[in-house]
Amino acid sequence: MSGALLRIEHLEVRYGDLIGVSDVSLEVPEGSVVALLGSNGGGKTTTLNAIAGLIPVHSGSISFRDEEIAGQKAFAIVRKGLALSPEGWRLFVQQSVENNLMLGATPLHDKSRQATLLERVYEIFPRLKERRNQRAGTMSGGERQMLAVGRALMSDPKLLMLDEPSLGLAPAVVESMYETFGRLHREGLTILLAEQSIELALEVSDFATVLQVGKSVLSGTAAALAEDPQVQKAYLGVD
Amino acid sequence: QDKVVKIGVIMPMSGGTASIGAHAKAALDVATDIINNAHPELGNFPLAKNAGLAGLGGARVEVIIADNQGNPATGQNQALRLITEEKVAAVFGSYQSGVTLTSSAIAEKYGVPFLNSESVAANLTERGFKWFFRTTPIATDFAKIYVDFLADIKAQGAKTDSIAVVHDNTEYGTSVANTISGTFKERGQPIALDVAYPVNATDVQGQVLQLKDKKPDVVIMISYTSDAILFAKTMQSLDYKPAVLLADDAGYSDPSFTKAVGKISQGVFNRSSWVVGPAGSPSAIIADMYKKKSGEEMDDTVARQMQGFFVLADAIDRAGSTEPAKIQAALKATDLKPEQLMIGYKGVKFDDKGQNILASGAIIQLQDGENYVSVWPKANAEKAPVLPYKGW
Amino acid sequence: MRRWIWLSVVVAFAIAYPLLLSSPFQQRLGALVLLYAIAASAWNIVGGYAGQVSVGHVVFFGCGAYAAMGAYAKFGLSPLFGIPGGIVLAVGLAAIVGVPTLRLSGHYFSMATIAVAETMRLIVTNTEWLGAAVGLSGPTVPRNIFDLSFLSALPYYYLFLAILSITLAITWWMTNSRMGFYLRAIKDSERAARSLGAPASRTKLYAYMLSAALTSVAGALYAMMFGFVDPESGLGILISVKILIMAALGGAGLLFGPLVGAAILVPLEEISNSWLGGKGAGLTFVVYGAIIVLIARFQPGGLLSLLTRRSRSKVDTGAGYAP
Amino acid sequence: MSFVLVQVIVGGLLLGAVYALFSSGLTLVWGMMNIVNFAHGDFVMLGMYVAYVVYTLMGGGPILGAPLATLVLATLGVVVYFALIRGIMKGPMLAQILGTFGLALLLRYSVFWWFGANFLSMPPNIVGGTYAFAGLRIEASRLLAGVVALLVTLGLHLLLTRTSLGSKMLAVAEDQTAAQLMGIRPDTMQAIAWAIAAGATGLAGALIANFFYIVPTVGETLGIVAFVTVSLGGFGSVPGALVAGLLIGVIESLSGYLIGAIYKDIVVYVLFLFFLWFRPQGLMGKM
Amino acid sequence: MLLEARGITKAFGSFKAVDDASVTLEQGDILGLIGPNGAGKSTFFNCLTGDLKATSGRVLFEATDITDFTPEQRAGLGLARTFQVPQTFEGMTVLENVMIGAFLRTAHRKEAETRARAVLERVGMSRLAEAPARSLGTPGRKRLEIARALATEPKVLLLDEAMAGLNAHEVRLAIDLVRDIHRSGITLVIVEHIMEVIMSLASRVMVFHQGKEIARGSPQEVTSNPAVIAAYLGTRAAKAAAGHTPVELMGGPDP
Ligand SMILES: Nc1ncnc2c1ncn2[C@@H]1O[C@H](COP(=O)(O)OP(=O)(O)OP(=O)(O)O)[C@@H](O)[C@H]1O
Ligand SMILES: Nc1ncnc2c1ncn2[C@@H]1O[C@H](COP(=O)(O)OP(=O)(O)OP(=O)(O)O)[C@@H](O)[C@H]1O
Ligand SMILES: [Mg+2]
Ligand SMILES: [Mg+2]
Repeated sequence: MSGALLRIEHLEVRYGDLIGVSDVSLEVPEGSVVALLGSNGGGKTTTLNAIAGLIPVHSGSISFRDEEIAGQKAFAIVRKGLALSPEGWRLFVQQSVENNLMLGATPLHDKSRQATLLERVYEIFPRLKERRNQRAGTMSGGERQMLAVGRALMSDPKLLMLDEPSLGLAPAVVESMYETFGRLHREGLTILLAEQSIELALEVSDFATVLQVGKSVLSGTAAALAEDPQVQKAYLGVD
Repeated sequence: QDKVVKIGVIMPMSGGTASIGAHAKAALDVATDIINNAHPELGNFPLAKNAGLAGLGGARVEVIIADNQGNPATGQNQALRLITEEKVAAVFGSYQSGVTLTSSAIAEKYGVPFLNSESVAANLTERGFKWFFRTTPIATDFAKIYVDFLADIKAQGAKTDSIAVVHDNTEYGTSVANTISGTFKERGQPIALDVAYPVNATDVQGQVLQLKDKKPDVVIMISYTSDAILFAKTMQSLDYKPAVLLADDAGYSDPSFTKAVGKISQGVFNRSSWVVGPAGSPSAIIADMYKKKSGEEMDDTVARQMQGFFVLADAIDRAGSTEPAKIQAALKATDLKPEQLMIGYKGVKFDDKGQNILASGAIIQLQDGENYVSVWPKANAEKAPVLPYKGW
Repeated sequence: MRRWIWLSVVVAFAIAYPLLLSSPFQQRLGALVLLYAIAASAWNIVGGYAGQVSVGHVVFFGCGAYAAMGAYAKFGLSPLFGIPGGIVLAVGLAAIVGVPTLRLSGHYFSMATIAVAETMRLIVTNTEWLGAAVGLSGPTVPRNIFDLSFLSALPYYYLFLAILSITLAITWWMTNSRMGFYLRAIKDSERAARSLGAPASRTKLYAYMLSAALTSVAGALYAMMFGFVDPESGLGILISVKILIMAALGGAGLLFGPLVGAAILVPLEEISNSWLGGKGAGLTFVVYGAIIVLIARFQPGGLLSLLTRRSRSKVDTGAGYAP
Repeated sequence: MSFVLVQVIVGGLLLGAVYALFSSGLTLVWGMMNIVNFAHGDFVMLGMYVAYVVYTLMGGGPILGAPLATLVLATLGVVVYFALIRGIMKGPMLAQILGTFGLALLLRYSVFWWFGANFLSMPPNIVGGTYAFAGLRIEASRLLAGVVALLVTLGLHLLLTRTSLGSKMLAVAEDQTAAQLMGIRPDTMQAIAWAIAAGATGLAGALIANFFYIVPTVGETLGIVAFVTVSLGGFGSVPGALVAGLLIGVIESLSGYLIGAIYKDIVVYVLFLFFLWFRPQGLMGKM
Repeated sequence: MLLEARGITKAFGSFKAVDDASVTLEQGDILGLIGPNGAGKSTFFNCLTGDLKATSGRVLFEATDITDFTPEQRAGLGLARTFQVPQTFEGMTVLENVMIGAFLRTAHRKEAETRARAVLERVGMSRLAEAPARSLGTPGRKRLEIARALATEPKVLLLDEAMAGLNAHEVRLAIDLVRDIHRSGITLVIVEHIMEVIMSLASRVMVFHQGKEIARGSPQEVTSNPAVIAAYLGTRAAKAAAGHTPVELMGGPDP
């Protein structure tokens, strides 16, 4: 395993007086796919949002390439090479599909790559190309999901964080999307994934961490976790 | 010698007409200076000779100014404060007729004399008030002046057959316009064109074009400063000059108007009760003092206010007391002669309703750059009226 | 429990105020605070709870003011008898104006209300029968007690206090009823509210009409107290803004927000005017404006939100509803 | 068509262009960035005073005054954003009304305090007098304002629709958090928007000063016109504001001439309400 | 016939999102609606509930033509729905959100609260009753949508991807919940991309593609239809639906 690209230690995040996550530790090795598992309200979204700087970190540390990023502003973190496809998409609903994608390319240093990246997104989601001039707010649920993932890809990140990327997508689209992720992964992209379909998540990842009530309770290789009776019982419904 | 007579003054010190308040403040500073200190140079001018009010053992007059913000409610609140907190002997104000209406109602309820020197709404003296006095001429007086003035210049050969009245839709604009129209109609010369426009207009091109279209001989302008400036500029840009341009005081008397557009309004006639006498006369000396204080030329509005204040102070002096009833009685007994005034009224004498029956006015004309000269009535005219309207 | 203690302190103070500060000017100040609190609370029903920021509420204020003065000036009646007429006028106007404008969203609604108010002001300014620009005055000398023309502000004070209490009671009742729930829901998502059976247009319209009725009462009382109304003081857009500012300053959508706002702004305005106005340098408004700016800057949710935020009950959302 | 009528319409168009000019800043911050600005009229007023001061101190016409007014106001815009608007944005929309209303009073009466309440005016014909051709008369100063209005609107429109800066500004207006996820710094965008909007407003003030009067309360008169223009055109539409401005100018001019000036505002408001009935999103606004 | 839609077309400009779609729903049905993203399912839903005005076509409910009814009128008749993009009342608590639904059948606050609590109990959200709705994640919001809709005591419930974002175990619990709802006499239409849900709940399935119906039948029939597999399912899901084990996607975990 090469050095960890992202390392989180004892992360605690609060929403006002409410606790979002209380103690999360995890590591994302460079070039790996890591799955973040847990039931609803487990703290997956909170963890991803905290990494991206959308919610302030209460305590604990988040280091990206050995640099502490906890407490930095979201826009600064994104510029370092992290991209998030957030829960609820957060699209710019008044703007066109293509504008949304181009906005995703804002952190790029090398603007000449915009066109290439745009083509790549259009290749993964042909539907977006078809609808490039439609207003994002009028897209269907699944189309919005494609747009959110596509937008995150536009910054050509080092670490791609995906919050439930297959939510609302037709099975065939999920299939092709994961195939693409596989390709990008092989090309060296690191992915941190929160996915509701644990079967799918474990299948595509190298490592996984399970969150329960805001705490990371289990980590290990995906293969090992898939066999873990606790995981099987709680999340796969296997008795 | 420590005795002080407080007089409450309610003026618009902020809002769109705040310049009126600022001018009034300077004028009242001059007036209190004249009253409180010996000014032998003013000769027999009432209250000037010795320091303080003789009738009250040389008591000094103190002015307490309150801002009505151009708002009837604020005016009333301030009247109440002046009367109950500041314990003023009398109230003086309040420029806008609406504010005068509400603030004088409080004075009436408390039984404190209220002197008004510039609001022209007719109904102010129709309310059966016992504590309300007004020194200024009102719309019926203006109308008479215009009728006579136009008749005179017609006799001198000017064409005055068709008359247009241009006025804003404020209480001042509409009521004065209505009275003028009524009076001319009575005299058998109905107004040919009535052009009403909303106050503080952003544009008056349409109105000027209407005039240009209908070509009246005489145009009577009833406007506040902002619109007066716009009218002057628009008339120039559309190259419109009526033969006789006659303004009803207000905006056209504002020194801001003459400074801003005096050069392109040469020959405009204006109604005014304020006429500066020859050098050394009280009015000339007072005008000088005022100019030193404020940096502005004295105009009709501020002169009427200052005169009104002198009338009030004179009544208190004669009452020999700050007791409201005594001041009221003294006001009722007022009978000032023209030579006791700084302004061109025929005198000051109140009727039962509190209106000065001797109020009157004259016509002045913008002849030499930015200064008006009196041109009518002949008796005290400095120069002869110049016709037609020259403009720029 | 804390709430009730606070409430009783406020009520006790409100009742005792004219006895504690008994100069005529202070009493009048108290009465004015209550009067503006009535208007701002009425506005709060639609502006705060329903989230429809009306900047033209002065039309309803004007309905009341003109009805009261009109009753006297046109029919020789006591202005008091104008109140029902004013309410009818305001509610009718609200119905006519509300149907088309309440479907507008956000800024468009605000602008439409401004347009309606300005149109009314201009129409009245040009209507001879309504006194045009000169306005209408009330009885100069009270004929009997029903003319509601008093020397002292004390009767006004307690009258306004009673009406404010009624207004707040109605508001409180409304917020706790189905209508209040529906309004809050519509404010968050009209689409979802309708899918759940909330008749959005009708609910908003009722709130608008209720608010209009109460605002017109405030307008009538205002005109009676000052004995005068003209287009500027009865229908000028600045009054709308003032009402709105008070509610926003105290806390819109909170029961006592408008009262707090009025209790701060009215004295601030009158006292700063009394102290600084006579100097004529515009200092009154420099101070007044600066204070508003500071409050907006540091307490954008309104002053009352300071208190409520702290008392919001803490909830533990734990780990969600999953097993 | 009578000759006078042509003059009325031409005058209306020029007036409308001026309306569009001083509304353009408002379209940007209110229409696009979604920040209510009750102090807009007072920004115009400040622009007028800057131009006046420049004129009295250094002489010269709008060649000197207009750029300086633009610069001064743009700076003020940035200051206002950081000192006030940024804090206010945390609260509800009402806080914006509250804050900018307070700001309006503060600005208006600070100027009042400094310059007094007197009406000021630039010397007549400081810009090239009046052109007369074929019986039509057009003031050079108004023509200049009209031309600049067209340029400013066009520039703003291109900025917002064609540049990535515009797209970023809109993104920030829509969702600050999401914009941050794109690596966009919201403060920078907002500050730029305020600088542009206030600058355009200052420019407008400087140009209007050439044919209007100058007084601390002039912003009240102009502010409300800008409000109507922006909403008639549709919040968020720059071309909409231009068209609406021209439309209002012509309507005012025509109705002022044909039915009487006191009714012209009523005509504009009623037409506005009527429009909203059929197009609740304004003339050119998006749904 | 409980609900019937005849020839519904919805066009946005020249683009027809729904193109001449018809459906009939009998009392006791669970109709599954599937199709690719952007096929027009939600748009069709919106035409049924009155959220959108159909360009043409008619909607009948219990033999009454409700085409011109407002959404709130339709809700009153017993037509309830959830939104695919959750439309939570952010400023309210979870309980208050549900009370809005309950208020349809009672005007009394206390009564509405009692009913809302009962519904929350039923969907397993009682513990969250007092939580601010804004603290819920997407799945929580979706469940809240179901609770709100149930509180209106509907006859027909339209669920638009109400189970998106649930993990496998939660999906199973949700399926039980829907069964329970169905047993209580409510007719359902469900849109879902999770095939497991469709396979285990739907009595009939309709497949949309580009605004048109391309297939209908039992879940088994539909999922083995080649056209459906090509347009929507893809090979993997088709195999899964047919009872096959999942195939490897990304080359499997690193050794
Ligand atoms: N905006 C918020 N305000 C208050 N609490 C919140 C907020 N967002 C999340 N929470 C709480 O934080 C905890 C973790 O939620 P989070 O959304 O991170 O979980 P998750 O694992 O992503 O769940 P899901 O599968 O529902 O997306 C939950 O208890 C939730 O109620
Ligand atoms: N207002 C609109 N203008 C233009 N196109 C629209 C509009 N609303 C929806 N569409 C398009 O209509 C199509 C149908 O959308 P709909 O939401 O019904 O799809 P769906 O079948 O529900 O898809 P999903 O499974 O992704 O939710 C989509 O392609 C969408 O982009
Ligand atoms: Mg989540
Ligand atoms: Mg859908």
